[in-house]
Amino acid sequence: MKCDRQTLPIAAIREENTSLRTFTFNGKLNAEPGQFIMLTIFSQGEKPFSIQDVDENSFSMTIKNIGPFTDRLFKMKDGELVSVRGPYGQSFTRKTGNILMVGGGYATPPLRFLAKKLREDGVTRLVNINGARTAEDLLYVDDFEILCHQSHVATDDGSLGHKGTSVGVMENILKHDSFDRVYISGPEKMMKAAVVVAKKHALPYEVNLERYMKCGVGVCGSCVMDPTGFILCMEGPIVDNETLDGLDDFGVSHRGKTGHKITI
Amino acid sequence: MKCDRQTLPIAAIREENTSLRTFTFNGKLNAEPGQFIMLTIFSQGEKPFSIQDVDENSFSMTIKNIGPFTDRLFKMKDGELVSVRGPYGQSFTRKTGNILMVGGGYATPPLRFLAKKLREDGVTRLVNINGARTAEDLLYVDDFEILCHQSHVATDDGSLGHKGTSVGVMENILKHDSFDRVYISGPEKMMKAAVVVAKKHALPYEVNLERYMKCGVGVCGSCVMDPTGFILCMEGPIVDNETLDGLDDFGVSHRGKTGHKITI
Amino acid sequence: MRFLGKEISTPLTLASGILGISFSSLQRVIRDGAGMVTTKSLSIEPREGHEGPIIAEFNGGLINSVGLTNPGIAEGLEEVEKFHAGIDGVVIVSVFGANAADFVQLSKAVNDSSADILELNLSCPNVEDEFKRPFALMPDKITEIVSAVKAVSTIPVLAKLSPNANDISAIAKLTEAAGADGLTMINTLGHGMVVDAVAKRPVLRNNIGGISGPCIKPLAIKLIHDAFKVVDIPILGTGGVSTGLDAIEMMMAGAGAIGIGSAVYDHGLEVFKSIRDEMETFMEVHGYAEYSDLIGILEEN
Amino acid sequence: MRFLGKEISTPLTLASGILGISFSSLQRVIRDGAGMVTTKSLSIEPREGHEGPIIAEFNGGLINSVGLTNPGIAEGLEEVEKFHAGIDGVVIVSVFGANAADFVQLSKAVNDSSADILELNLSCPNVEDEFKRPFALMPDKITEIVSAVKAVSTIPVLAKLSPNANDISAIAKLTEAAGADGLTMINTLGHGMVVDAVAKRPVLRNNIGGISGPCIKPLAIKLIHDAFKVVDIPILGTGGVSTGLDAIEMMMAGAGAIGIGSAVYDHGLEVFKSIRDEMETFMEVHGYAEYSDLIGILEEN
Ligand SMILES: Cc1cc2nc3c(=O)[nH]c(=O)nc-3n(C[C@H](O)[C@H](O)[C@H](O)COP(=O)(O)OP(=O)(O)OC[C@H]3O[C@@H](n4cnc5c(N)ncnc54)[C@H](O)[C@@H]3O)c2cc1C
Ligand SMILES: Cc1cc2nc3c(=O)[nH]c(=O)nc-3n(C[C@H](O)[C@H](O)[C@H](O)COP(=O)(O)OP(=O)(O)OC[C@H]3O[C@@H](n4cnc5c(N)ncnc54)[C@H](O)[C@@H]3O)c2cc1C
Ligand SMILES: Cc1cc2nc3c(=O)[nH]c(=O)nc-3n(C[C@H](O)[C@H](O)[C@H](O)COP(=O)(O)O)c2cc1C
Ligand SMILES: Cc1cc2nc3c(=O)[nH]c(=O)nc-3n(C[C@H](O)[C@H](O)[C@H](O)COP(=O)(O)O)c2cc1C
Ligand code: FES
Ligand code: FES
Repeated sequence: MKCDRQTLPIAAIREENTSLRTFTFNGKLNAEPGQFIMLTIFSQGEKPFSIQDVDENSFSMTIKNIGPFTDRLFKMKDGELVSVRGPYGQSFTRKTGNILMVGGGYATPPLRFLAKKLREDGVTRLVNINGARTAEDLLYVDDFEILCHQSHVATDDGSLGHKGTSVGVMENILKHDSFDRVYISGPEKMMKAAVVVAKKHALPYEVNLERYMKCGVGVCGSCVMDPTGFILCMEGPIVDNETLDGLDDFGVSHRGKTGHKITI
Repeated sequence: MKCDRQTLPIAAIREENTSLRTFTFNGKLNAEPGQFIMLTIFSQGEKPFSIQDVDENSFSMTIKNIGPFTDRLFKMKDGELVSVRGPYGQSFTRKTGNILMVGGGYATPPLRFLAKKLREDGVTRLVNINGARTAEDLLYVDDFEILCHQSHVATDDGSLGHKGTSVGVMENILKHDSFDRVYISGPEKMMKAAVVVAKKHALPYEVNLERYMKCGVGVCGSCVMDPTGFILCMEGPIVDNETLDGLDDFGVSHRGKTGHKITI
Repeated sequence: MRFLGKEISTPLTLASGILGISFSSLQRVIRDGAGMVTTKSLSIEPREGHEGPIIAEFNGGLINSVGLTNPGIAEGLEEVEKFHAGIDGVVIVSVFGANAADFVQLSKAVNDSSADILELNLSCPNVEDEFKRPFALMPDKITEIVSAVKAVSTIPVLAKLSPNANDISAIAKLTEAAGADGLTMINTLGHGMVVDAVAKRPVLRNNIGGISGPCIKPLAIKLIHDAFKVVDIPILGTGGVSTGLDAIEMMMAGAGAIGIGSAVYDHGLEVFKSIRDEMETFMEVHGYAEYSDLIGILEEN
Repeated sequence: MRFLGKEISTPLTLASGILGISFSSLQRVIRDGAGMVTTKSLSIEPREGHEGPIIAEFNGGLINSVGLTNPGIAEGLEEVEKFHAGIDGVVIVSVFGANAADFVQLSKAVNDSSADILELNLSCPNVEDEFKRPFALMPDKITEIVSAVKAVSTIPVLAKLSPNANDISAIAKLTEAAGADGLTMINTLGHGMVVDAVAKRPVLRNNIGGISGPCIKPLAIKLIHDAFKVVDIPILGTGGVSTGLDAIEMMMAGAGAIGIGSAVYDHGLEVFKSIRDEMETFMEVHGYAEYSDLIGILEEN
């Protein structure tokens, strides 16, 4: 059953920074990096979140307080019940070899999960670039340090690491280094820029897209992308280079709550 | 699904005698001797019938023209559609060893099927007693001749074989011969008599009971026997000695179309 | 726990129409773990019901057109006497008639027997050709029949309602106002047709039948919850229960006891024990001490 | 074959509310094997619909409370234009309003677009809090809306009916009499509640939702057959179809084409091809040359 639910108390809440918290639940989730779950707060609503870690008997998401739903979540305490369904969607392919990851802002959670899995798989070399506006906004700096063979940091204001974007760092690295594949997860504009760079270096890539999702299971049409009718919640959110080439909406437009089209 | 149906044309009709015909259908039925099917004639009704033979791709029942349903069936021709669900119920246990079968009238079909199976199983010795009112009423005389190591015939009027009942023959045989088990299928009074004989010789037995059956799947309650609430369509129609001892209704009463109790 | 004043060991109840013709089946179901058993619906005169096939399966449930086969009230009540002679257990006697006078006559007979509870089947969809629309869809008929029966019955009276009612809250309220001591909800959903494509015909001899089984559970729960919000009398929740979780959900929605019908077809009589065990496990894990702690605790979002 | 004058390659039709917001999904469903596609129901103004969860599963089907999320008629029809610019295929535009005037305004807009067929959603159970009872349960409302729309529509008009109607034959007849060119039957069954026992709450944010999927098939087939017997206009049969045999049964009962909704959830868009293949195999084995040979050939017992 695609909509099977687990209703669980919040097991732990970790403050990552002022606007981001990691919520952990004790429950089994058979998920791969890049997949997401639909999280219900009773009497409030339901929203999609990427999985940032899965252990034998627990899983967790890192969530940004950005609006009514997440605000309500941030007011909740250990032990309060929420409900989770999923995991949904397609994950990053788990390739070994020479791997680059480029992440930005609060979209880095699936890359953290991916890094862990790739290390388990025995990846040859894993290089990560972690970007955010300020040092304070950076996620998982220590985790990536441990999980990756090389870990770069970029901040818009230069408060930590390279001053500039993660895509800037990506460009620099690719000048003298080569990879088998790059995994990209960040704001859509940043991903668009990263894709241009990857293309220039003929580097196969996978991106992690976000669209408004109501059902998560390919029924409501909210997340569908033009002109191919790609159903992001089921066939994404991880999209490879070939598929992405067919999605004119990428970096251009998405759909809002009523299904109306909005230019990004 | 318990009520899965096969809708099939009648493949062949064989006249056994003036009132009995064997109807064959080309279809798969995974049945054991003693089990029955529910046969539907469209716009007419549905009735239970024992399986008298099953081959790789066909199965057949031998049916007596006794009332509106069977009369309608006897008017049907090759190629006309009926519908069958089942097989239902518990079969005779398939024991090897030294086996006796006692049959009477139009209740012999399951014994014919059983004989075939027991031979396939390599039964040590199979002795059959086949009884009916007259020679004309006897079923499968040649078949039993071939299938059994020894085959006896009894008719009430002595028109073939022993003059008297199959139970009479059974008594005679048991005077000088012994068996591991006896399978009994016939009119209830005859079975009652056969059971008395079997008990006298401490011979384990299984009988084939009939009750009014509407659903065949343990729901309508029509076939239930007192006082244990034994559900004949599911837990029978083959009943062993131990269970039969608990069924006060045996040989005494059954239920009619409305569920009312009728003394036999 | 108690239901309509009767002490019962579990809220699980055999629904009307399943096996319940003979004292022996009813006793067996009690032995197999039910807290109460309901007889097949009894009429004044014996009824043969419809020709077979009377039952068909589909993906999600059953349709049936038994057509209220029963041996008549006199013989039916003899079975109830035999039942009570042999076992301790609560029997609900279901009756149905063509009009209020029939119901009164039947109710008197039931009151003269050892029956514990009387259930008025106002909602069988399988005899519409004969009796027109089920009474449970006609407010004035419900009021007429229930109040007439209440005038003669000293044992508690359950009124069995139909899921086809368009405004169940109104129906539940007026049934309570007419004096019903409890509601049985729901009867089968009318009507479904299961087709045999090879034969180009409906499978049931009667063409159409009432729908039951897992697929009607969300409908039953919704209707039970609606009724629970507006009445104070207990509800015998029935419709699609086949697991302990189903039963718990239905009790949370407002059922004071749980009827089990089609699950007997799907899983056999063992289903009473398995549902009971699953309920107990859930209650232990989630800290519910008594069955009655579950009733109506559902909070809407 | 033809449906409402349109040549279609298969009778299989995407039902309203499934994916049908954008031209790209609609085109994709045509490429995936549908003969026609229905848009999500469009209203004059955009609607956000209900908060999530909007969908829940149970043993036998789905309940949903999408609540008619849509970007409004203007943007919806832009998608229809884009659809037709890129592919050959029949689009049914579904609309719904709060009254006859809304429906007329919407119908005019649809007539000014390249839409092939207009569908009036008179039967959504998910907005009852907002719009009271579905129009499809109120004979006078059906007559009013359908005849008003027919006065302004030159493209064929389908009226979508509710399974909650107590007398579908009467409803079907009066809908035909009001001028409808065809019937879409059935919308989701109202209402079901799926409970989360751990949370002691309904799963849907909106508490209740419309029931769809395999479990409503026998109900849909019965209602379609009832309507088929009394009207001469074609029926877009919808409700629980997920296999070729389901589709054939429904066509035999009287459907002239087949809507597919929940099966997309259960089996993905490949379901259109698999249903078509299964239908073709059945037709070959049993000697039916054309889809149209199946329509209404069911004989009652
Ligand atoms: C596949 C996927 C994975 C995601 N993973 C994460 C994650 O790991 N961490 C995280 O913090 N956020 C994640 N998001 C975004 C998250 O769903 C939104 O932040 C959240 O829904 C905001 O809800 P709100 O009521 O707090 O804010 P609102 O005020 O309702 O919305 C704020 C913004 O959040 C986005 N949003 C709102 N509702 C949805 C929705 N139903 N679907 C998609 N986007 C929505 C929109 O961009 C909107 O402008 C993910 C989204 C998707 C589609
Ligand atoms: C398990 C079982 C196996 C059977 N196997 C065979 C068989 O192999 N060959 C055969 O000819 N007959 C068999 N019968 C009996 C057969 O079902 C009836 O002969 C048939 O139903 C008669 O229907 P009718 O309308 O022709 O006659 P009716 O006039 O309706 O009935 C004649 C008699 O048949 C019996 N009968 C009728 N309906 C039923 C019913 N629904 N269930 C049980 N008995 C019924 C009753 O004894 C009745 O008095 C079997 C019955 C059962 C229960
Ligand atoms: C085969 C069958 C026979 C039934 N007969 C009766 C009946 O005689 N009287 C009655 O009130 N309900 C009857 N019902 C309805 C059930 O009591 C019950 O209300 C309904 O089936 C829903 O419950 P379920 O989903 O657990 O089966 C019958 C149901 C079935 C399946
Ligand atoms: C998620 C979902 C959304 C729906 N939205 C609409 C809608 O907007 N308009 C409409 O007329 N019907 C809507 N329906 C009803 C379907 O079109 C269809 O009539 C019903 O689901 C029965 O068909 P099915 O069993 O194949 O799903 C919706 C159904 C589902 C499951
Ligand atoms: S979120 Fe509903 S189709 Fe993707
Ligand atoms: S025939 Fe219905 S219970 Fe046995």
